[in-house]
Amino acid sequence: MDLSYTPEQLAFQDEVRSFLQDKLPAHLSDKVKGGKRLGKADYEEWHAILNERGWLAATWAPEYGGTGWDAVQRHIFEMETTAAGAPRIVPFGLHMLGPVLQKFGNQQQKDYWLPRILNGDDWWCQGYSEPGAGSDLASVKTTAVRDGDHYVVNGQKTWTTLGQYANMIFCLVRTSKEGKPQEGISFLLVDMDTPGVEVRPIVLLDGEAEVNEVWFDNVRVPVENLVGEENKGWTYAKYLLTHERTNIAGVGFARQGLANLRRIAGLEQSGGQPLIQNPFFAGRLAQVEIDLMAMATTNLRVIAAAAAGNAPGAESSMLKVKGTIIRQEINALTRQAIGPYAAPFVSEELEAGSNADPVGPEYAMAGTQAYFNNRKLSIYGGSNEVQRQIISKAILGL
Amino acid sequence: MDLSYTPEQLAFQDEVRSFLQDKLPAHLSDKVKGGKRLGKADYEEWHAILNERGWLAATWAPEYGGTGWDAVQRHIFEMETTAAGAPRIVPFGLHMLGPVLQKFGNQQQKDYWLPRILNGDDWWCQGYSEPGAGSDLASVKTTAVRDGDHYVVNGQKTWTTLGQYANMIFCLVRTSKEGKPQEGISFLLVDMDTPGVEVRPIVLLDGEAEVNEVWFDNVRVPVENLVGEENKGWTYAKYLLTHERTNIAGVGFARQGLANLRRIAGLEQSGGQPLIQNPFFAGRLAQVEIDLMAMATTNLRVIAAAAAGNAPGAESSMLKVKGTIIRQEINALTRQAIGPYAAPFVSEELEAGSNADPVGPEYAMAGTQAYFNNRKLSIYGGSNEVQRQIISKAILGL
Amino acid sequence: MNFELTEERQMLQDGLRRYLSESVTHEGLAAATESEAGHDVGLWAGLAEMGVIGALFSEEDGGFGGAGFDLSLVFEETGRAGLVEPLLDVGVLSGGLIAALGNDTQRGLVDEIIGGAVQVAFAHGEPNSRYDLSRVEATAKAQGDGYVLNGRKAVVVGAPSAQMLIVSARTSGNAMDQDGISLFLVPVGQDGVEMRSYPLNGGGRAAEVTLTDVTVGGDALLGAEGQAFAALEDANARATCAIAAEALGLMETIKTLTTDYLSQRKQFGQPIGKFQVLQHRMADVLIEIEQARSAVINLAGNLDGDRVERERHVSATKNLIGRVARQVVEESIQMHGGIGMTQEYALSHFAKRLTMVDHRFGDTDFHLERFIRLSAA
Amino acid sequence: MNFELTEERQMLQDGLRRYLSESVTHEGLAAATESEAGHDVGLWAGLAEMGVIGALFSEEDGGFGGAGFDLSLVFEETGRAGLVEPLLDVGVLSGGLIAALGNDTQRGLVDEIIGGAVQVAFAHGEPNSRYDLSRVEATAKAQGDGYVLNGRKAVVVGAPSAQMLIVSARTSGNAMDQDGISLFLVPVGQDGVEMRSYPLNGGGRAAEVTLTDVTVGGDALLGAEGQAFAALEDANARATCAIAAEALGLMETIKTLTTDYLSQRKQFGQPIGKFQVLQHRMADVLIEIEQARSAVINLAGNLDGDRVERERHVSATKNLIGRVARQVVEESIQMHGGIGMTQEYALSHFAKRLTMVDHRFGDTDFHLERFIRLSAA
Repeated sequence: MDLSYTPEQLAFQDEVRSFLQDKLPAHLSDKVKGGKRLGKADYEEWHAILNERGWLAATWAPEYGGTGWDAVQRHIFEMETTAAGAPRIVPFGLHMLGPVLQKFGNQQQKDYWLPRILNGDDWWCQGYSEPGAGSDLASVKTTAVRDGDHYVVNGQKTWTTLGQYANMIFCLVRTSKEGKPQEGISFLLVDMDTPGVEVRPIVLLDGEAEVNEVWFDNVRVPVENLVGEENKGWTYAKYLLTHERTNIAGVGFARQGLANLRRIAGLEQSGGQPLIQNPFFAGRLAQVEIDLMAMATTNLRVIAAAAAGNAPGAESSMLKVKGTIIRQEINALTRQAIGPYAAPFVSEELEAGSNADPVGPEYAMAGTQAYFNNRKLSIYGGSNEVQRQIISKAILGL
Repeated sequence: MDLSYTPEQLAFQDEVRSFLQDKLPAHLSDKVKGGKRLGKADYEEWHAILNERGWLAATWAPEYGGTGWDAVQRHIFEMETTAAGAPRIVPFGLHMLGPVLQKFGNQQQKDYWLPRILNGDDWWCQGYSEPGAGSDLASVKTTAVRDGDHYVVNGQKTWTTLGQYANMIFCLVRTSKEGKPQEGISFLLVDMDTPGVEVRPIVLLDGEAEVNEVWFDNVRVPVENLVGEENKGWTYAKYLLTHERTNIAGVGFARQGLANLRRIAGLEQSGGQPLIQNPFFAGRLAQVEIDLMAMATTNLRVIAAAAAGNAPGAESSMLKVKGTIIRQEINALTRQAIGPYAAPFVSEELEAGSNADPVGPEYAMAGTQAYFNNRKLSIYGGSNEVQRQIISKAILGL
Repeated sequence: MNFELTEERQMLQDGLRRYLSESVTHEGLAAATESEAGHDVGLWAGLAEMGVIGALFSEEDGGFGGAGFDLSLVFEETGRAGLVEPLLDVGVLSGGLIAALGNDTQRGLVDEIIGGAVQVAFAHGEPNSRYDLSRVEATAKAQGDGYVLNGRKAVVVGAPSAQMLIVSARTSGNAMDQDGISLFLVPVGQDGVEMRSYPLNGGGRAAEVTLTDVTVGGDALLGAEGQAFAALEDANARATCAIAAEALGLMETIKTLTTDYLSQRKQFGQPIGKFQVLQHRMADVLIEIEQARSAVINLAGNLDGDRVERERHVSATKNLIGRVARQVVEESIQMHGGIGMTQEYALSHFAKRLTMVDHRFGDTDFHLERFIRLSAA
Repeated sequence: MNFELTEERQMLQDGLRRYLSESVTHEGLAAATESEAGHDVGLWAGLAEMGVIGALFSEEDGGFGGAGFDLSLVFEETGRAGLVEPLLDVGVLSGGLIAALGNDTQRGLVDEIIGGAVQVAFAHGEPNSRYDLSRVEATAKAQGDGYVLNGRKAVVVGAPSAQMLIVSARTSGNAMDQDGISLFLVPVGQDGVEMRSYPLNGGGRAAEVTLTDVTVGGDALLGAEGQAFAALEDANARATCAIAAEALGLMETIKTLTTDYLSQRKQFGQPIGKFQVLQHRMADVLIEIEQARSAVINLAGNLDGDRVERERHVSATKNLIGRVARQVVEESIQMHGGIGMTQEYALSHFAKRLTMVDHRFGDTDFHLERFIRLSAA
């Protein structure tokens, strides 16, 4: 039993820190720390910086240009980049499609698509969810019918994050209606410039249009864009989902959020004293900090087990649920701390590059909208209800 | 809209108050307020006092010796008796069997049994639950087989409260195995002195043996002890349960518990000041008080509707759940307030008439054991899970 | 003891519910919020015509209601509809203060408010005041017969559509003192009054108001100089009753949206309302909404009680409403899943508006602390 | 970073778990609690023989362990078994204090404790001290070479089976001062020592100890006069680690009892574990037990850190354990239904013992407040 890093891990941590000090542009970390919305160029800039250093693809094998890091190194990298205010890595190409192609793609697909992901030639988005399906991913209704050298795709995907920036989408499509719902699904790569693809933004309750609907109307996709075998897509889809759960606990985000909350509660005044000195508020803040201290260790335990080669089971569901509860509580406390200035809603303030004079304190708008936006944390990536089902199944087996 | 009592209701309240001042013996209210266990004689004494005044059977029609009170009067009576520390009325004969006999019994049964309940000639207990059945009351396994002028009863009942004092038990028994489980149940009155009846105490985690198992081994019961029709017992059983839910919210108990908690928190010292001045503790106490203020009004709304002739539906389930949560929270805060002296467990201290010098403060033992004992509140009388099911059914209809 | 509405109130409730359900649309609410004034002139006229504004005032003030149960009735309905008009601000706060403190001339404004002709916004909160009612740093210095006002007022709801403001300013004392606060009637066009208008989460608009050497006459003073605090506290109690009732109405609509969704939406081959976990969580939500209803009744029924009892109920009710609101918002969005987060779907409006209730007149913790203080007194 | 046990610790864990599962029975626990001494002589000898008591001490103190992870390992196992022996009191508190403060002669007692020959109970808490570590009102007045002790000690766990007490008493200062607290070794048979023995919720026994003009020699003083507080705080931190680990063990057993019950018990025609509501609530319980395990690891790994960091973890861990304990107790009883409330069924013992964890070394709120204070420092 030892809670501290090894000398090698500490050295790696130093390496990451000095890299971030040298290479992370201040205009990016300012936006991230200020809760501003990031644009396409921001993400691309940061991807390119990481790629230059060979650190863009933390989950890829070295033969494909990945880092070859173990779980502890990936954790250290995540903690440090989050603490420094680096933009997140857009996961669709790097954390989702990349691993699927490496495991299930053919040689041409690997040779062609993987370097393009690293170099930022393509912006990928995800065509999994469909309207009305919710967590029931196997109920895919979008169809792909073989027609010569092409599939003809018809249907609709939804909750496509950052789809407005994408030129490529990987999709689950139904190629057969026989057998169980899981059995007739295929995994298809679609060029979004193909005629018949249409992207429509969905505005969320924080006013942001980060997610989209994607419509397919007789879209012709070359058969070489099929990954793996026809009707075996469900296997690849599930493999992808396990990679989606990297950093599922969100410890770094929670710590950053907590630091921001502490700062705000030190600035806000209530009854003539800083809010942070109010016993009720201090109590709520301490409570979530204590929960986070324990959860961070649970996270390390799972990471250590993963680094030792054990596949995480229900533990990652536990981390998802508890991590979500903690982050949403921090969001709620931040909103509470902001006080009356939580009310103004000037969406432009959140736009990257906006110089709008904020209505209230600079933290008010971002803090309030983060509360609304992060309601999604317990809904997407397998809702917390689905996670609880997985946990109870693992222990009760019923 | 008017939150206050009418002049008539206020006059009735005064009448109850002066009756309690005159007639409630101090040795009984001392025991109740001190959280001591009451014995058979204590209950019988109080029943007799109420019966003399004509106030024993609050839910019975006047023709049978009941008070004829409406829901508001019953509420006032309950609030006042609870506040004064009167023993509770043992419900089995008065609130459960009595109404069933009045509605479904034949004339002989009414003439014979009802006066005996009022006069305390019989002590009734309840034979509903069976081992392994939990909230699934219709899964009755105890059988009654007709043999000439008798039923022969075999089986086992459990959770029979105060069964150790009883000479009579009303039982749900299975007289037919055909049809749905609800269809073959009959309602039978059994003299516990009959050969083959055995009562065994169940000790609960607070050390008290208030509940029992009752075993039936070829117990011969005269057929005239069948209430209503054979195989129709489920109807009577459900009718009885609606009467069990009198005072389901437990507002009076909660208020009494809150006053006791406030007293204890004023006496206990933490960090050199009374615990009640500790912001966290004061916050928890205020929170439950605020909940109780609202719940008391919800209770009045349901009572007013009942007095106006509307049958309560899911509302009484809501009161059960919320009332339980509030009372259990008060119990938990009381245990918390007691501090290190919650640990000693000297069961004798709780016995009525015990003069044992208490180990810690006089409130410690009763306060701690009430926490354990009142875990039952959310389990019995239809568990809170069953109540939530009723509520959601009422609104979702699914 | 009686929880039934009088016949008159029942008629008002029925009429108001019908009118709002016909007149208020998701698009209309968004349009009002987008507009510079932040309100819908037609709706306001309609409310005035129906007597809804008048229902907030007693007969002696020219209205036909004004009791706690009138406030709770009206605002439960506006909440149900998700209305974003500044009815609370103009009717309960400003109108109430003028009725309570105004001289005969000033009280003429009450008739204009009831008739819908004039909107007066209440410019009291400041950038640093948070929920502290007596924290006033804006100043009013006597000058000749009148005063010169300076200061900043924060999140003045309804100001963008108002013709007149009530401005609180300190004529004496220090920032947190209860003594020394005075109220002034100031036309929005007055020299030195600057306004920055912006939309609000949950709809409607407010403004930041800056007062720079604003000169007003002595006749602008509302009530006695430096003695406004008791009236402020009273108006605050009534406003809390109103917003608590509005929150209840918002909860009722969210309840309907959610139960409908649970019954209709299918997943894994059955309505999601068949999942026991959602059933029980919905049952808990329903229980808490009943608690919220009782809390509103308690406050409405005690608005005219003695001060400590009234204020204990103010804090008890606002605390409970705040807790229930968070539960209702978070559970309803969670049970809806992704759709619950989209601006297009009605839930988002109600959920945001309900969330914002905790950001006016003191939040859950503020009132818990206050309740403890008042109970110890 | 490594969360695996060393080979030696793994062996101790395996051996201890096997020994306790063979030796501890529901009936044996009840019998020990009923007995005047409140403990089982055979079990104690067995623990000593296995080296379990020695595992609580460092090698330089004559043991073969003594680190935070040794404490957490041993007490998780005693918790799993529901053991009621005063191992924490004799081994961690008294033994730890003697090892930390004793002179060579006094330290001989440590060997006897490790060997199982002697039990020393720690008489520190008083009727008014609640959880305040420095609140000592018992007095020690110098007299000749020695001292005269007077005072009352409350809920001294393990006293009924002990041959010796460590008594804290004030040689100077006022009731809450950290300075001025001294510790004395007092044989239980000493003139003026009176004991009232009683059973405890969750098993085992304690005593109220009254000291009336108890005369002890100068050699009874443990450590420097008036300077015991730092050692008290250190012992308290180690005891908190031990009781937190014990709580975790209790939770693990309750988890097993409950999941077994959910899988086996049928209602409405199916195992009750098929009801989604119970599945999800059980999932939440499991998540929180993992949190509790991490909290124990955090404290065990920081027991030798600097004071503020150590004490922050003491309070963080005890706070979290207290919250989780309540949830585990209440949910497990509720999911069991009536059977969960019966004394005969094993759950009742574990549930009561787990509940009582919040009543030693500071409860959930006490430590939340302390955590805030320490974090601000």
